Amino acid sequence: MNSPPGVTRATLVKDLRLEWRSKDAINSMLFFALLVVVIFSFSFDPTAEESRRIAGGLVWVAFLFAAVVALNQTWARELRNQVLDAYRVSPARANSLFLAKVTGNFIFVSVLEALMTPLFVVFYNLRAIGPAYQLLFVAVLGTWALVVNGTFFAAMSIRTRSREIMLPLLLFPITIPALLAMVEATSSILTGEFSARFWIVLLAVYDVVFTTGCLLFFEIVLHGE
Amino acid sequence: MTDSPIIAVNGLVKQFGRFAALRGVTASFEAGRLYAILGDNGAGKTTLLRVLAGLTPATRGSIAVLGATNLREVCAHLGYMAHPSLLYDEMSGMENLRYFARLYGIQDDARCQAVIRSVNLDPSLALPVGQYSQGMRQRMSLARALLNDPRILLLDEPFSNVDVRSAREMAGLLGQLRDSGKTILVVTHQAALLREVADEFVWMEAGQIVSRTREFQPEEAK
Amino acid sequence: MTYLFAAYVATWVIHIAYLGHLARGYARLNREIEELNRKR
Amino acid sequence: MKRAFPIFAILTAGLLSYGLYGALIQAPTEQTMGDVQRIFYYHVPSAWTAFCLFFVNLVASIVYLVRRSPKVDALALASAEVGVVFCTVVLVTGPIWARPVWGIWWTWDLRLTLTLVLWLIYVSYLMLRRFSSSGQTPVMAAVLAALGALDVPLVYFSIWFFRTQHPQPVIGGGGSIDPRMLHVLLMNWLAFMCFAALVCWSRYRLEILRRQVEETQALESLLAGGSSR
Repeated sequence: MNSPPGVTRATLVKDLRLEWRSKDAINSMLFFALLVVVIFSFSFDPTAEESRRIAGGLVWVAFLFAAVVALNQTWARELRNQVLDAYRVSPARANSLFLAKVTGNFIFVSVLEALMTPLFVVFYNLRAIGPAYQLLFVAVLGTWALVVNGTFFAAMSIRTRSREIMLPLLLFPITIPALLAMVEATSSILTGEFSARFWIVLLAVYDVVFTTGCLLFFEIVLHGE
Repeated sequence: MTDSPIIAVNGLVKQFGRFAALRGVTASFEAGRLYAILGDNGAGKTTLLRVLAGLTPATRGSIAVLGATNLREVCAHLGYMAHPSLLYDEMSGMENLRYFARLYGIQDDARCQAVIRSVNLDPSLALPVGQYSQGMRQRMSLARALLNDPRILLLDEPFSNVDVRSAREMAGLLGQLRDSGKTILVVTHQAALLREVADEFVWMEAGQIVSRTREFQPEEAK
Repeated sequence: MTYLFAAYVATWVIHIAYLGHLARGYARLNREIEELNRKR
Repeated sequence: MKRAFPIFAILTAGLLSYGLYGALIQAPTEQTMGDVQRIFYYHVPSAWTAFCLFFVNLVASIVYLVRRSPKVDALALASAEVGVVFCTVVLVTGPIWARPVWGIWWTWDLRLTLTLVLWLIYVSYLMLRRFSSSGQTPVMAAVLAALGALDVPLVYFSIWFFRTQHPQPVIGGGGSIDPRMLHVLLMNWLAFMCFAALVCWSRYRLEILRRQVEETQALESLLAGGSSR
C-alpha cells in the first residue's frame, strides 16, 4: 500500500522544497564554513609547507562543524508545529523517513563541499601529489559517514533538553575512526607519501556498519516516546 | 460493528519524572459515538489522547484499540489532531495534504481536494499554511486528520482560538462524521459547543476519570 | 618514586571522590524518603 | 542480600589491602623501569575492570532493548558510571607511568587511544542519560551503547593502522613476565573487580531506590494537587 521508496521520495522532495523556500540550513552552513576557513587560515599560515600536511585535517574539521549546523536544522524543521507527530501516527516506516533525511543531508553537505573546496584550494595552494581521483571516493564515503551518524544522533538529541549542544557531544566520539580515516586518506593523497587504500576501505566498512546499525535502531528512536 | 468497545484502556499510568499525568485510567469507548473529554488544565486529557494515538507509551496499564494492543498495527485507522497544527507552515494546504497522503499510501489528489472541501476550505488556495488564520489552520489540521478516512478520530482542542461561528460549524461537522460511523474523542474546554452532538461527557481530574454523563452538566460534574 | 606515589594517590582520590558522590546521592534520597513519610 | 553487603565489603577491603601490600612490597622490583613499574599493578587491573564493566553495560543495554525491563536499565547505568570512573583512573595513571618511562606524558599508543575513545563514548553516554527527558532515556542510552560497541573494532583498526604509518616511541611490551609479578597483578585485578562490583551494586540500588521515590512522589504530588482543587 504505502511503498517505502514512495514515502522516502515524497519526504525528500518535501524537504528539498522546504529548504529551497527558506534556505535556512544551506545559508547558515555556508557562512559558517566560510568563517571556519578564514579563521583557520589566520591560525595556521597557509603558505607554509607544514600546513599543507595538516590541510586534510582542516578541511574535514571545517566540514564536520558546518555539517553539524545543517544536521541540527533538519529535525528542527520537523519539530515546528510538531509535524513529526503526524509522521509518527501514520503507518509510514521509520526507515523511509531516515533514508530521506540522510539523502537530503547528503545533498546539502555535498553542495557545501563542492562550494568550499575551491576556497581551500586557493587559500592553501593545494595540489594532489598522490592519485587525485581517490579524493572523490574519500569525499563520498566520508560525507556519507558524517551524514548517516549525524542524522541519527540529531534525531536522538532533539529529544533531549539542550538540543543543539547534544548533537556534537554524541556524534564526535563515535565518528572518531571515520574522521581519522578521512583526514589520513586526504593527507596521504595530498602529500603522496602513503597509499590511501586502507583508509578508503576502512571508511567503506564504517559506512556499511553504521548505515546498517542506524537503520536497525532508527525505529526505536523515532517511536521511543 | 460489534458491541465490544472499540477502545479499552485499563489502569493506565503515565509518569513524567516526578509528575504523573495519568494515574490509573480505566475506561472503554464504543464505536460510532462522540465523546467529549473535559477537565482542567493538567488533568491528563492531552496525555490520554497521545497515549491512545500511540505517540506516548504508557508507564503502566494496558490499551486495546480495535482489538490490537500494539498501536502501530492499527495506526492506519486512526486520525489524530493535536494542539499544534502538525502542518508545515511554509507549504500550502494542498501541498501539505499531498505529502501526508503519501504516508498513508494515497496517491490521488482527488482525495486531498475532497477532504479540504469537506472542512469548507478551498483546495486551490496557494497561501502557505503559516499565513492562515487560526480558524483556517484548525480546519486544515482537521482535514489532515481525516485524510485516511479513519475509523477513530482523536481531536485535541479543535476549537481553541476559533471564532464562534467556525467552531459551531466544526462541531456540526463532527456530528456528521459521527453519524457516518466514526468514533470520535474530543478534548476541549468549550464543552457547550458539543452540547448537541456529543453522546457522552467524560470528566477528568488529576489524571483520573471522575465521572461520565450522558447529559451535559456544566457545574454539577465538577 | 614520586610518580609511583602520585599514581596510587590519584587512583584513590578518584575512587573516593566517586564514593563521596554516591554517598551524597544516598543522603539526598534518604531526605526525600523522610519527607514523603512525614507527608503521609 | 542486605546482610551479604557488609561481609562482601570487608572481604573487598581485605583484598585491596593485600593487593596494595603485594604491589608495593611483595612484588620484585623491575630491572629497567625500577619502582615506577609498580604503577602497573594499579593501571592494568583498572583497565581490565573498566573493560569488563563496559561489557556488562553492553550486555545490559542489549537485554534492555529486547526485554524493556527497568532493572536491567539501572544495571546498565550503574556499570557505565563505575566503568567511567575506572577508565578515568586508567587515563590518569597512564601518563604518570609514561612520563618517567618514555619521557612523554601521552602518545597515540593503540591501547591508550582506544581507552580514551571508549572513555569519550561513555562520557557522552552518561551525558545523554542526564539530558534526555525521563521517559525515553533508557531506550536512547541503550541504542547509543550498542552503536558505541560497533565503533570499538573500527577504532581499533584505525589506530592500529595510524600507528604503523607514523613512527612511535618503542614501548617495552611482550616477553615473559615474572610469575610473582603476575600473581600480584591478578590479585589486584580480583580486588578491583570486587571493589567495582561493590560500587556498582550500591549505584544500582541507589538508582532503583531513586526511581521508587520518584514514582511515589509523582503519585503523591497529583493526589495533593487533586484534593486542593
